[in-house]
Amino acid sequence: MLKRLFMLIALVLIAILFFDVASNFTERSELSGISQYYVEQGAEELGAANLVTSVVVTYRGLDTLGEVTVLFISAAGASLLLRRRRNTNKKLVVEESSEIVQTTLSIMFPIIMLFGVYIFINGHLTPGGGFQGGAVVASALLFFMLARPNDSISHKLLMKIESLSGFTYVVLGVLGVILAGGFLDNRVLGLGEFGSLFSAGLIPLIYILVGLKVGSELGSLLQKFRE
Amino acid sequence: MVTELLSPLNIIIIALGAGFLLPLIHARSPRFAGQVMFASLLYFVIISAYHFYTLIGGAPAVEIITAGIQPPFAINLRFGLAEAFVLLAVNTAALFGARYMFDELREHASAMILFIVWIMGINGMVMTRDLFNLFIFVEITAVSSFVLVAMRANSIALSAGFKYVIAGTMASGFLLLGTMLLYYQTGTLNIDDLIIHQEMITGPFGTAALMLVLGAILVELKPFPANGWGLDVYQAAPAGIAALLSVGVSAAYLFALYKILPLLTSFLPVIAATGLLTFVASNFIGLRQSDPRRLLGYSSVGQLGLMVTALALLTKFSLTEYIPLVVGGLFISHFLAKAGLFWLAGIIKGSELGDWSQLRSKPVLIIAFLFLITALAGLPPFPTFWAKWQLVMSLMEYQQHGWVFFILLGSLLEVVYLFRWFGKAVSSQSDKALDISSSGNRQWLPVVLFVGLLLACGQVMASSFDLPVMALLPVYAGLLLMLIDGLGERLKQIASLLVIIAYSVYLIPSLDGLNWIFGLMLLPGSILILIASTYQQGTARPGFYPLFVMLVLSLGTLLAAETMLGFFLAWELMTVSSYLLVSLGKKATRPSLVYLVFSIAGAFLILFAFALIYAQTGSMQLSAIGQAGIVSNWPFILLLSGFFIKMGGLGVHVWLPDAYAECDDDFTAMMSSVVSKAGVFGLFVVGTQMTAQLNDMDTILTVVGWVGLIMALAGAIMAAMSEDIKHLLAYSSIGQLGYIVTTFAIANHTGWVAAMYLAVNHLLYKGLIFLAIAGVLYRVKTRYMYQMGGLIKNMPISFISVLIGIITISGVPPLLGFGGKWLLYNALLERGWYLQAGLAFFASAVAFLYLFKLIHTIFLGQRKSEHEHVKEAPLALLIPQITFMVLIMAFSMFPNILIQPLSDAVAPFMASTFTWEGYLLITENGYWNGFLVMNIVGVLFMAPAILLWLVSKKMKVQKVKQFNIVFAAERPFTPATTHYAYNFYAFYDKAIGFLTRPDATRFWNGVSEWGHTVGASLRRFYTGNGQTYAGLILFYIGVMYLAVRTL
Amino acid sequence: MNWALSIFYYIVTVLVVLVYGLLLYAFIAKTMARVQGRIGIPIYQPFLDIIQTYGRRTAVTHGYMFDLGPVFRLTGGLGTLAFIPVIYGSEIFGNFHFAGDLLLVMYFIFFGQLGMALGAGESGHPYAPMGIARGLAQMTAFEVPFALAVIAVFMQYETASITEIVAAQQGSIYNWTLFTNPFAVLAAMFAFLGMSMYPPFDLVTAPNEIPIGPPTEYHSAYLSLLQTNRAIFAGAKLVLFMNLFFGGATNLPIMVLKTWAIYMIPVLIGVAFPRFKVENSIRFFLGVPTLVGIIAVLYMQYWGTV
Amino acid sequence: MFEFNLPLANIVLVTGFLLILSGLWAMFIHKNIIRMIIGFSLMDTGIHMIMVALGYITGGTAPIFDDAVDGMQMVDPVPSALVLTAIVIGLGVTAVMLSYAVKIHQAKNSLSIDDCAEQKW
Repeated sequence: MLKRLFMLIALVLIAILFFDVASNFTERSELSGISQYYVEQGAEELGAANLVTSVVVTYRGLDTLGEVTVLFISAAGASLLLRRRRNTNKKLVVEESSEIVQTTLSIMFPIIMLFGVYIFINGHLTPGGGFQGGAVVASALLFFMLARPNDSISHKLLMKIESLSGFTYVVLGVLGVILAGGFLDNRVLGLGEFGSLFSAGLIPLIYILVGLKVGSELGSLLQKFRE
Repeated sequence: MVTELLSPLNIIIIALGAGFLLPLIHARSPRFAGQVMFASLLYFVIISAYHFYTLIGGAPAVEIITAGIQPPFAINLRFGLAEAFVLLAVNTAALFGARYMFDELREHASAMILFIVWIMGINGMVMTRDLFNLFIFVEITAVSSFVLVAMRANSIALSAGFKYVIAGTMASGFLLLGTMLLYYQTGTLNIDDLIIHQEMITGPFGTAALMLVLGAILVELKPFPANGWGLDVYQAAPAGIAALLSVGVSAAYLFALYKILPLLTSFLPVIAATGLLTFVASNFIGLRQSDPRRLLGYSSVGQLGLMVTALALLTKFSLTEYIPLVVGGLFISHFLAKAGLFWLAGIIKGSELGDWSQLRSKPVLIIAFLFLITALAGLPPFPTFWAKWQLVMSLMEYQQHGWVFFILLGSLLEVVYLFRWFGKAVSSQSDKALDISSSGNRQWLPVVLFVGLLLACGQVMASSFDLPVMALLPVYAGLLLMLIDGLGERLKQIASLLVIIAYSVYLIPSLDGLNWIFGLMLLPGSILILIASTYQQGTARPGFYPLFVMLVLSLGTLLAAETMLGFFLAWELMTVSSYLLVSLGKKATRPSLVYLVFSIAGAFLILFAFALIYAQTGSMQLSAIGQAGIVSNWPFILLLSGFFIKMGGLGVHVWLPDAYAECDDDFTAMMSSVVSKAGVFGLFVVGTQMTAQLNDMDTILTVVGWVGLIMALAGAIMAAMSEDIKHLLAYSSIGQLGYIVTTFAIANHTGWVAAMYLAVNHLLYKGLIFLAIAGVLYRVKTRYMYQMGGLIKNMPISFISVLIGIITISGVPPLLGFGGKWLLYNALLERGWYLQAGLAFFASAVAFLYLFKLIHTIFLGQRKSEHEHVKEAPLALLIPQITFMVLIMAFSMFPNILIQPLSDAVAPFMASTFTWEGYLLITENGYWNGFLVMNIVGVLFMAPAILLWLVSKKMKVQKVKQFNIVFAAERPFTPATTHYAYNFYAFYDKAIGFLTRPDATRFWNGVSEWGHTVGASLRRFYTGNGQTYAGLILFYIGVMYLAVRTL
Repeated sequence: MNWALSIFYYIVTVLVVLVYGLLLYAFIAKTMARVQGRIGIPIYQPFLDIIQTYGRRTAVTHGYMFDLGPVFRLTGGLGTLAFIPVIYGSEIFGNFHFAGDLLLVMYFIFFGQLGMALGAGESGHPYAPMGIARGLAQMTAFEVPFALAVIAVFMQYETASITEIVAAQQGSIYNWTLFTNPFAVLAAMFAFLGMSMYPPFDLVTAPNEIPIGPPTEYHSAYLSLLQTNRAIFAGAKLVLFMNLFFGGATNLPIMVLKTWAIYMIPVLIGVAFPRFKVENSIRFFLGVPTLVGIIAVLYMQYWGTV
Repeated sequence: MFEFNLPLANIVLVTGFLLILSGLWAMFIHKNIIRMIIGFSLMDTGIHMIMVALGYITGGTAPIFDDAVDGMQMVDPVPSALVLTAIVIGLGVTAVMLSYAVKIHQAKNSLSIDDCAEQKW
């Protein structure tokens, strides 16, 4: 009980801090600082219609690379932690799911996949992007795993996609150093016509890679947990 | 091209490129994957080393922009000198760390990925100039740590790891929240931009935002009490990981704190306080810790706390130019030492401090262990020493007594537990064997390398101070001799003798005045004692000679020191080397620790005083002592107390008897006759600088005078009650040094001459007696005097040594000792200290008790049957004894050859009141002709001797056997019942028993117990429950916020 | 100064003091016997004893320190005497007092005791060290009032030269330390009781428990040296007290008279008291006598110069 | 304090803080590790809400240039971008936590945090 009381006190203390923040907060009515610059210059500078995408992939491209890395290492970490001991290699056999589910899978799987791909390819134009697309792709994989619990998705394939897309992302970033202003500069390729699919330099390419990577990573993570 | 290939950005690129590809490579060829990992880590090192080199050469910091867009609109990185320094260290440790745990890493591609990305995360945290980007790298580092900690997936590591995850996620959550709140107010995420616009961070909103960011970073630096999770992790993680966690990850967070510190001006006192609380509290808890891994955890946490404090305080007082020296020094020491220790911990089996005795099977490692411990403890020549010195000096300039006090308190506690650990490692017997064969030298070589780096860093830091070239000579001489420590004893002895003699020849002529006299005392005294060192035939003494040389040379540098730093450095070197020499004794673990702790405490008093003086005068010269005294008496009192401890002053003498008793018998002679004079020298350094002020210090001097005499009396009484021969002599030393203290406090010409005379005297007779006793102990193998007896028949020369010695101590004319007593009383009376003179007389009368007991119980009375065939002491011991005796006789015959130079040396400070008429010395109150007295006594001695000889010639003198006690008409058969020796002065105890009670010992035991109790209550925070730990983190941030809000 | 002459004078002094010491010893013994209702020894008995012991033809020895013990002892006595001017202003009885001062004498007293203790120790007889231990312990205690008294005397005359101390007391009986510095004399006389080793402070040689204490094993020629010393040392001690506290002596009869009177004090007290245990005597000396000594010093410090 | 028409951002912000507090409370009180992980997710979500609220501009639209935005105020794109990153990172961390949960269950046959207290003092 004493412990609970102590926890409550700790929580109240932090609540005081939060209260101070909340009571001094007023909704913003105009942009300021760097965001102002992004809104005014961003479209012209990087050629992406979706400003969030510009920020995510280029202005703060290093963050995104880092974010990809976090996901990558959490997948690697999960595989390290959940690695199987050699001697306990028994296969888990689960009852197949119903036919309805399986049929739905065969119809929906490609559609969901396609939707995911659409999202990350159009990331620089519309809401969405690599992560969102990748998540959709992974949901397709999850669906697959749920529907056909005894079939596994090729581990090696996922790993290869994951590795290669990550590596290519880095290579594209380095191209920025060599051919343009700096690491992860998207202006290696021409900016293209504003608002079209082939515009905004490397952004679509990177988003494709991110999408592939996120999709395969989440997929392999799910796979790990399933095992 | 070169610069591009070596761009710091490449660290991130290579890490990620290699990281992403590693699964593919590993699938094909695990071997190659391992090589890729090493190549990458090596590349990190090369990059940071290259830039460190160019930056040191004055190159501007490398600025890296990303996305081809200038900050603050895109993320930028910076690689300046500070970054290069930290990262060079981290990457080097990472390279060796990977090598250290290579077997484990290469099994799984993910492990290698995590490792390499982990290191990259640290690099990123250090380099980035963007707050949100910092968060990203924090997460990268954190997630990889989370996994690596539990990579062995054992139960304990999982528990610890999960607590870590909880703490880490809470911290990074707050970091994110705080970052966003800051963005709301300023519209920027760039740290430099934030600093420029910091006036926009206002109100409770701004404070809360900063608090969240700061809290997150501080929590990761494991402040007390919100650090239970961290300790668990250090204890449970694989050693290689724990090492890098402790040094690398912490370095990154510390650097992050350093980066955002300009934003936190109003937080600085709170930051400093939390750091210091952590430092002191963890060191208190360390006292109770028995698991070395967890102890290392406490030590890490404490060191981080100290660094945080130093960083905050130096920033607070705009002393930023010292940050590299202080924080950098603390950091590099902690870094190298902690990494080395964690690596060692990984080699050792078992979870008790004593298990480290396994290291003894590999001498290189035990030496390395010692160096690492010494470096952590902040002793010279390692970087922490310089850092702490500068920190204390700088803080004191701003009158920050409280901070300094607690920093020193924490440091003292640190010394206690670190060396307790070392002592256990050296003394205990572990049944487990050290197994380092399986991994080759991979696991221990980095440790040794890091020790070398530590020494190098220490040297580099030393060079930034204004020190004479020879200041670190003791260390190097010691190291040099350590190289030949495997050779024969005789050879090492000769080499050491040569070194010391060469040094003496170099040093002594360069000294003058009192220093010259001390030089003539200490160095030749040491040489004489060193001659005796081979007396135990066939016994190897590993470490003895290097340490002995280091000790003697540090005494020399002490004499030659002109600055306070030089003095303090030599003082500490002397303390360390003498501690180690004491600890070479068979049962010396505890006594040597007590000795060290008291010595360090004394050294800290001296340090504190020096800092006060520096603050008052702005000068580092020893001569500044005199200028400071006008303002306040505190420096004087502190310095005196510091030296007092070294001399075994009453009340703080408790270290002395056991330390003397348990160290090697010939080294006891060194401790008593030579090393204790360092304290006397210290007194004179203070005294000679402060001559002008001494007149105004009547009260203090009077107190000191009384204390010295009480010390003399108490020492004598305690000696009389001792049964252990070495205890007896140790207490005797306390008593004799008491007279020196008093005569010093008299502070007139006669007094100081007396003090010096007594010091010379003490050197001669204590060297003589202790060496004679060493011979006795070597032959009879017991220290209890009542187990001896009648040895005069077997060891006549040793008997004569002791006889001459005790006559000298007692002050009976015509030998040297009387001169001391005579000067003592003259000085006392001249000063008008009449009651004190009475007390001195009492004390010197009591001295007769133990002196007679000493000689009687050993050499006279009934010999034990088992000692019937005991031989005379070895020649190695007799040679120095005879030399000492010759010196005593010479000085007794011609006291003026001793008193004259002493008087001349004192005269510049205290005008001489002596008149000489040939051999007749006349003072204001008396006169004494040593030469004549010696001759008269000599002649008078001859008269009865001849008479007896004449009488006995005409009669038959029959020599009777041992048990033939003619006039008792008895023939006892057991010497044990006939030898009156045990509890010799029982009635004295009955008469004035209250004077013989060990109150001081009891008091200090109480203090020690109190310290342990504090440690025990503080560590109740660490229940092991992850939720409590999480609550504590919240609590910690909340309380800090309240503190800042109310300030 | 003519060396040969002063050595000759010294020898004369020694012989005079020796004879005087022996006579005094006999006289005391007789006094005590009379008080106890016995006839006692003839007055020449000590001389006979010495001659007799010197004449012994057999002796046993326990080792070289045993041999040296009496030598040390006698040297102590001779030396102590050598540094004290026996008669003020006399060339013959002036001795080597110019070689050292009061401090030298006070410390030289220990010389013989130390040597004696060592020699006795080698005999292997447990009574010897037992007696020495007691003696030393008692000595530490009575030295305290004595030292304080001497310090008070020093303060009074501002010199440690015995000759000058005596000189300052000349002229009138009221110049004696006894009257000018009474506390010091009182403290010193307490100490003198202990020094003389008469009852109640005679446990050191306690005849019933440890027959004759330290010299237990000494006999024949050794004993004779001790006896010689006893006479000389007693004389030297008495002269010292006389010089310090009772105005010294300007001629032999006065010296004899004064020292005899001083000596009677412990004797008379001795015959009337039983024996103290050592711890009792230690406590005693550290009690009232020490207090008196402290008073003497304080008295001199604050009122003496007025 | 009790205004009737609270701005949207304020509502989101306060909700976010409440979510953080409830998440923390869940982490403190529930012994079950899975529940603690859920607590963490709650806290994380709360932070994300706050981020969005901080970036909201009164009456702003999504920061995408197309025909719809002409002349309209855009919301701050930066928090939107950052929250995206933060969400993904939160996901990664959750994955690691879940791996831990699995592993702890395997090692101790229990999911209670109280069974993870081997180390003390």
